[in-house]
Amino acid sequence: MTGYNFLRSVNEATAPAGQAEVYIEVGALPAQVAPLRVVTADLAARADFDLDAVADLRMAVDEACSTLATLAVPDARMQCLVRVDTERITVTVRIPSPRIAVISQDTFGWRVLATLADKVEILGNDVADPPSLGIRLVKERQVGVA
Amino acid sequence: MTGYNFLRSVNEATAPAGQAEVYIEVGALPAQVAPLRVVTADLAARADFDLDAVADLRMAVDEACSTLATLAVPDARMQCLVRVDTERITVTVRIPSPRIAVISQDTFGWRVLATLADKVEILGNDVADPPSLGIRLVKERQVGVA
Amino acid sequence: DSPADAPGEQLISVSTHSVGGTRVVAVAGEVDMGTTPRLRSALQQELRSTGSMLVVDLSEVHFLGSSGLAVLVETKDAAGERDIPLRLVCSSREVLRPLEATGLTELFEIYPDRAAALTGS
Amino acid sequence: DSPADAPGEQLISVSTHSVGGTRVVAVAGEVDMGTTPRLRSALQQELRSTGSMLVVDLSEVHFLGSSGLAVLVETKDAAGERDIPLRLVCSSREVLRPLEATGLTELFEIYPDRAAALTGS
Ligand SMILES: Nc1ncnc2c1ncn2[C@@H]1O[C@H](COP(=O)(O)OP(=O)(O)O)[C@@H](O)[C@H]1O
Ligand SMILES: Nc1ncnc2c1ncn2[C@@H]1O[C@H](COP(=O)(O)OP(=O)(O)O)[C@@H](O)[C@H]1O
Repeated sequence: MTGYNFLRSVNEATAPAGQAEVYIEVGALPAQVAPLRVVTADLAARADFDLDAVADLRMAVDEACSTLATLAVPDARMQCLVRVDTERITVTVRIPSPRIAVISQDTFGWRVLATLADKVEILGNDVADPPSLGIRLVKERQVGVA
Repeated sequence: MTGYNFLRSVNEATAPAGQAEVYIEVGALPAQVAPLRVVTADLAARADFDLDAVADLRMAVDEACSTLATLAVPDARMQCLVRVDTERITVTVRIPSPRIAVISQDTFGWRVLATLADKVEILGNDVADPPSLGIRLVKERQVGVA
Repeated sequence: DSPADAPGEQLISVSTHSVGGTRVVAVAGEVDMGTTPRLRSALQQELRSTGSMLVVDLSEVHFLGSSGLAVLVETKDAAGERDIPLRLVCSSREVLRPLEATGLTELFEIYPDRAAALTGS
Repeated sequence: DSPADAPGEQLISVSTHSVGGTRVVAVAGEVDMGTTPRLRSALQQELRSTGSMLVVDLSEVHFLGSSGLAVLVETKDAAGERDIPLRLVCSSREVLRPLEATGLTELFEIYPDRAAALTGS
């Protein structure tokens, strides 16, 4: 049904209690990444993250996806793993990528991403085989925030 | 009043004309299948299906997912492919399944599914290896319906 | 709002109270196969404990799947056996469309808001 | 509604009209990297053709990403150079939160509805 999954093996051991994982894959085009932010925001709302945190996460995921989409080779697919834990949501987005692709971090968009997520990490394209480039972001549950 | 109604892709050159595919995978549990209906309904709305068609598709997908979730072995993942064409949306949902699993078609839920989708098909577990059981449903764009 | 017990879960809330002699069950969230058991047990409990009219307010329901429709039909049947009038409150497409698409609209007394359901007007 | 040319696309609609001497640009839908170019060109065109106040009504925007925020900042700068007052209309969390989270709220004159933006009250 799908190409290789370079995020994790599909039939990994069950998610422990208090944890859910959703994997989603779309065309790596700015016009096709919307379902990734929709799913992530929906999962955050279900996990009862507060409304501002849901909005921030939606924007951060859009930023990560849009950034990678502009670096993708034609016909590439974008792979996204959303992991919901009790205390945080972790989103990992990847594209297959030529080794030379570089994510610009001195942009307005990257500053927005770094502001809205509690943690952002670039997953380099010099380790994976086939080469892939990714962004992992973490949004913590805002405990005690109205 | 000047209206620019912009409904076209930025990168349509790289997208297969009039077609998009989204793949999504969740835990095969009744409590975890919601993202599948959310994504499908969102895609239908973006593809400008009318509001009743979107609601029908959301319900049909939920029915297919819920039916399969109750037949899944523990720890199974549910795989879903949503294909958006100009004239229809096709949703294929599968679970890994023991060969003995049978989908009951004499239930209220199956009648609902058959009513809401324009076409429903069972994908048998006697052909795939490893064995899997699935449901494919099609919703046609309701042309000319208000 | 209370936090979800487990992440990735569907959310539903069912609250009940009395208005005059009428029991009102207000449902909010998504009624699918994962959440239907909670709605079923709440409605069964109401039917056991009341002798008067039952109003099920679905105004805040954002999704209604076939399992939820089936519970409404069961509730209608059980209420009918005990001569308890049952009224539904719903105005959103998310609820009206499932009832309509499955031909169940005729089976129920449907009101657009709770005040109308309570007075039967 | 007109059908989408290609499925799976983000939707945006931009319409413009005059109210008195003021140009109003009303945006509806989702402003992300896929749809931002259309918003940018519409706003650039408005700035070229008007000398009076510009109101950008974002009441019907359901998503505003960083590329959309950047266009609003560009528009503010370009309007400033030409001494054209720029006012935004927004009231939803989907628009206010991105402006707030990125510290841009201070940069703009923001009004809760179009009437308030037109009268500046
Ligand atoms: N801006 C970037 N664009 C593309 N790849 C990058 C970028 N920054 C780092 N990487 C890659 O990401 C991986 C992690 O890089 P590293 O420098 O260890 O990050 P950190 O300093 O955050 O630990 C490496 O494979 C590196 O090549
Ligand atoms: N109710 C069911 N439950 C599980 N598998 C089914 C069911 N009905 C059909 N199948 C399987 O689906 C596949 C297609 O079956 P088939 O009888 O050819 O369907 P159709 O009659 O729609 O062509 C076969 O592998 C069959 O074993």
